[in-house]
Amino acid sequence: MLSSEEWGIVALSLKVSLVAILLTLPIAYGLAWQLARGRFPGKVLLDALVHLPLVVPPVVTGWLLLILFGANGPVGRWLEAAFGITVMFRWTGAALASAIMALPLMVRAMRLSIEGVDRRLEAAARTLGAGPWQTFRSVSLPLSLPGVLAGAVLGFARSLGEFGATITFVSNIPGETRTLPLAIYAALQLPGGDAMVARLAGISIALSLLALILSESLARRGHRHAGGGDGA
Amino acid sequence: MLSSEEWGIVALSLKVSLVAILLTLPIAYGLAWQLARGRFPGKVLLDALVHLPLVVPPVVTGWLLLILFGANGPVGRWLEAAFGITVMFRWTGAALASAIMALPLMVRAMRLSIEGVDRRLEAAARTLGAGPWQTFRSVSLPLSLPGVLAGAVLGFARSLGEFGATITFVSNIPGETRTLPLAIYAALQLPGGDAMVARLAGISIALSLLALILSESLARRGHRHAGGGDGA
Amino acid sequence: MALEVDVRLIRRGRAIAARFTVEPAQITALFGPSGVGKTSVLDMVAGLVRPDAGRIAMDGTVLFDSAAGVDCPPEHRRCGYVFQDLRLFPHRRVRDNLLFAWRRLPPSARWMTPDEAIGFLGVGHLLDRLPATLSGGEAQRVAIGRALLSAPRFLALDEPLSSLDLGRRDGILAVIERIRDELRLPVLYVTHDPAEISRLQARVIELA
Amino acid sequence: MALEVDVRLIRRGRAIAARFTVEPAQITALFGPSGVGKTSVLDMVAGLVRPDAGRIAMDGTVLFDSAAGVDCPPEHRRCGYVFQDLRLFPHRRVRDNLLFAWRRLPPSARWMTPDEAIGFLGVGHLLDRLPATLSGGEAQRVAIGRALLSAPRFLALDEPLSSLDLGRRDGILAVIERIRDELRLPVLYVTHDPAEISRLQARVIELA
Amino acid sequence: ARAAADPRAPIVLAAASLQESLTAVADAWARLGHPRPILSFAASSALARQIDAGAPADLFVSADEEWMDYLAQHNRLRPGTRVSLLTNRLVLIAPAASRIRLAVAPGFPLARALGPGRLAMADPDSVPAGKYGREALTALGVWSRVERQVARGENVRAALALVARGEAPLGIVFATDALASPAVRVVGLFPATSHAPIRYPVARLARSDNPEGEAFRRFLLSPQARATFRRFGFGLR
Ligand SMILES: Nc1ncnc2c1ncn2[C@@H]1O[C@H](COP(=O)(O)OP(=O)(O)OP(=O)(O)O)[C@@H](O)[C@H]1O
Ligand SMILES: Nc1ncnc2c1ncn2[C@@H]1O[C@H](COP(=O)(O)OP(=O)(O)OP(=O)(O)O)[C@@H](O)[C@H]1O
Ligand code: MOO
Ligand SMILES: [Mg+2]
Ligand SMILES: [Mg+2]
Repeated sequence: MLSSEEWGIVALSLKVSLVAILLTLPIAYGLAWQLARGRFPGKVLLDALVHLPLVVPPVVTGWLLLILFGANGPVGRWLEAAFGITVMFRWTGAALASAIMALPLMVRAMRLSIEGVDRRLEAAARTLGAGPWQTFRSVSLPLSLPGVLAGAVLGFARSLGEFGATITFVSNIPGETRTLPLAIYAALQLPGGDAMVARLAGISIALSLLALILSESLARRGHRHAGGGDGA
Repeated sequence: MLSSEEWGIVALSLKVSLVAILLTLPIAYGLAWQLARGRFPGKVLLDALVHLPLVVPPVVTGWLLLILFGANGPVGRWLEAAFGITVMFRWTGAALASAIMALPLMVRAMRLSIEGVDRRLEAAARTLGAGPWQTFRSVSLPLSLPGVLAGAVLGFARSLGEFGATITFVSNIPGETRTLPLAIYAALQLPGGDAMVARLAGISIALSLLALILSESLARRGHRHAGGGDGA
Repeated sequence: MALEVDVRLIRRGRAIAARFTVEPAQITALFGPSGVGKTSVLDMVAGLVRPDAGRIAMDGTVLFDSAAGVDCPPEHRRCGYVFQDLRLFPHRRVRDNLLFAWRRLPPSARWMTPDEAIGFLGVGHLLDRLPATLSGGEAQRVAIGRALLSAPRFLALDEPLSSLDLGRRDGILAVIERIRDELRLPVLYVTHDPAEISRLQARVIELA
Repeated sequence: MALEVDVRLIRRGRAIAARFTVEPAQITALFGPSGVGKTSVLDMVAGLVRPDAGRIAMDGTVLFDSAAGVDCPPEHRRCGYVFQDLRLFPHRRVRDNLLFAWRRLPPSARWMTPDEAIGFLGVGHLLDRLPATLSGGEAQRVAIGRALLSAPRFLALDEPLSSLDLGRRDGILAVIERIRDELRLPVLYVTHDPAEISRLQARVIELA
Repeated sequence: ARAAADPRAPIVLAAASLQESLTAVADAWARLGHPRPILSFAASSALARQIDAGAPADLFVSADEEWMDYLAQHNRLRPGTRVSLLTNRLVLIAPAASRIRLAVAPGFPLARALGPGRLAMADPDSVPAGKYGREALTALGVWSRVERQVARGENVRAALALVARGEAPLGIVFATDALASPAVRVVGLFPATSHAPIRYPVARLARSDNPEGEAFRRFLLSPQARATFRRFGFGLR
């Protein structure tokens, strides 16, 4: 089936995307919550900031990451000095780039679901002795789960396809940052590379199909519980 | 403020994104509806197909568009012969690329909202004499409007930032296909281009901010009506 | 204008079956303990739930017949249904909820004016409100008005007065009686209140 | 264990004001036409709506005092609230709705077992269901059970029996009476039914 | 029908590394009273694929011969119009502030000079600048020692940016790229014998029906245009 090199690329892509999404999930939810419920000055600004990686072309995002997180960038220098962490030219950098590109999609989906949560149910939980945090955990969060799931799927897919920011930020290093899109891109540059492009594109399509089927079956389980949509 | 060349780029970007989103909106809604409500064989496949432009790197999408819609491609040849339409190297091609890249985001957001529509309300409309189409128009569609809006915003933002598929499909032609991201990319290639990059990036950020503020104020108007979230 | 009902349905292993005819100008009360299937019968009559078997006919026209394969969609049954869970359209103001069906009707089909409905329901001060801001009884009155203004050929009222005070109840019952007597419509009525049943001189169908 | 209530609120230009004390082992019925503000008073007592001014105290502890700036959050008021619109958690099965508060309580605070509640409410066969599949009366009984199993220090019941048949009503009223008498809790009760009021020997507070 | 007095601007597709120089040449052409050519810069590969798909353009300037051969095989070029236009050299660069001294010669200690750092270059598998770079390092016998440290840029300018920002201590780019950036310093020039000659061919496309395309192609070969290219560091054929 797959050559060992292709397996390596697939494994790396999955690792990068999974880490990116899992780390971003709570942050995205927090942002979505603030945007849906919060009332604070500068909310529109935060909203714009979250959407930025979507509007600005990926290459520019990669360039900004380079400036910030590079060994000579302010954040990069600090990370290195404080924790000994380097993201530059590392798969962690690829995950960072993917995460930032996926963030706006995740936040939007989650926000949509949070806005759909019936606040009367939260009030009911409070009268039943659940504090704000318990109410969140037992009512608000599960009722907004469809959005979390949709956000995770979108984010994961976006991560799997992320190219511009990654190659600009962490370059294309086989075994370290060469994810599927970067490998496909490289193949596209070869005059006779069409067969390899088709093959690698096929792999990424298969991966996303698997992810989708998985998420759909998760959703089907979750959705029966979410009520609202299930009339008599 | 802006030079006349920059105005031209901004106007082109807006034209491309607006046309892309307006044309895609009904298609995206139809797909979202089918995915949310439909029960047919191959639904997962359709779902995967819709997500494809998200997973596959943009350059590959552009390459596929090139193969299909190029003057030598099957669709391109047919469009040319039947309607005298060429999309290659035209702003219409850029809009097509943007539309396809934005589609998955729009469909997901809309689907999330459609799944949240209380079907008991649709049943109520039916007993009040509204046929399936009228019920859709007066109940289902307005109740899923938050998703339409979120989808349109996401899609528009994604369109404004679209780069990889566009440059691969319709190249970087000033005045015709050179949208903001392509202009930024060109500036990035110039060693002294940082100032111009910053300026153009600033413009695209400002544009997206405007779009966001607009959509938020639209949403605020729409949301008061959408109920659900507004408890006692 | 008689409404003939003969339906059977298995729901969660529980058999729901009913067979009766509501004559014109007659009120038939469905009576029975909670969960016995009263709402399910109304849903079947209105065309929202498909019976496993049976036949429903209004004034000779067959609305549903499992044997003949007839199943008239709800929008053609002209059933004025007040839902137990109200189902007001949350995105439309009270006025638009009330006029939802009325606006679509040809003037000749209408048999009640909005003003009349707004008057006896006492919802004039609520017209610009969204349903989320209504009290329980206010919402119930709007639901009644919406159903009556759809100019139905028969009524299905599912505990329509459950959250209303006695004064209001009286006024609305009087209107229902007038509709029954003047328009000679068949009325299906679900209630747990024997007082309502005797006041309406309803024939009681006991479900079990 | 008396519940002292003195609240004022302007809602949509309508002034809602109430001042009364519910003594332990006493049922106070809030009575008045639809939209007068009964639910709003319960919401204020439960801590869900903030009064414009006033004071609420339970057994000497101040729950709300606009002058002193005290506003105890709802989760600390221990009010067993049966909502007019039920508000069952749609994503949780009946069992989990019933035990929502109960599971969190220290055993010493509990004063009713799930089995007891399930028994007199007759919801044993519904435990694995999701709320969307319940009939109106079934959902209402689950809402009552959920509130009672939260071991409240006082009850706020908003038309809790409106969709129940007389048999069920009787059983549940008996339990409420037992709770009143044995646990000596103050009970705030909203109803439109004079029969319930006299059966419960309730003191009537008429809102207008 | 178009009057001869109303010529259309030709569309020119060109490799990204020609961005500054070709723009200057087009400006000069426009100053002579011709419609200003429409220039579209991208990776040679992307452009070649567009041409293969039927792009309605007039000229193609590629950064290597391979893609031009590819198009010739697919009959996308107008016979007799292909000319090798420019040449370039390959250089080893370091950030302007770097003190690295290194003579580019067979077996030179590139790996030691890099230390733990990365060698920035365009993708050696696909992008022309990278392919030449690998060929040169292989010829000099150091490729196997630095191969694992290569940071592959999407194009040669991306590699340039990595060195200019100090993220990579060394990089390999075209001489013209190094000249364009004040933030880098040329450490050494690769011997012309260490890699195949770097040539930029130009050709008119088979689909081109705009005589201005041919006129501009001829202008590219004129002494005036050649002087401009030379100013940007290109060699001439
Ligand atoms: N969320 C809200 N926003 C604004 N006004 C409200 C809201 N909820 C209720 N009201 C208004 O406040 C007033 C009191 O409502 P409340 O629900 O307390 O009445 P009620 O006495 O419980 O009536 P019912 O017997 O019909 O349930 C009514 O005029 C109602 O329309
Ligand atoms: N959507 C549904 N899915 C599955 N079962 C349902 C659904 N709705 C109702 N049921 C079940 O069908 C039976 C009949 O319900 P129905 O709502 O008709 O009762 P009802 O007589 O109207 O009761 P109530 O007086 O409590 O409203 C009940 O056992 C109920 O749990
Ligand atoms: O095609 Mo290039 O000019 O080596 O990036
Ligand atoms: Mg019922
Ligand atoms: Mg009320």
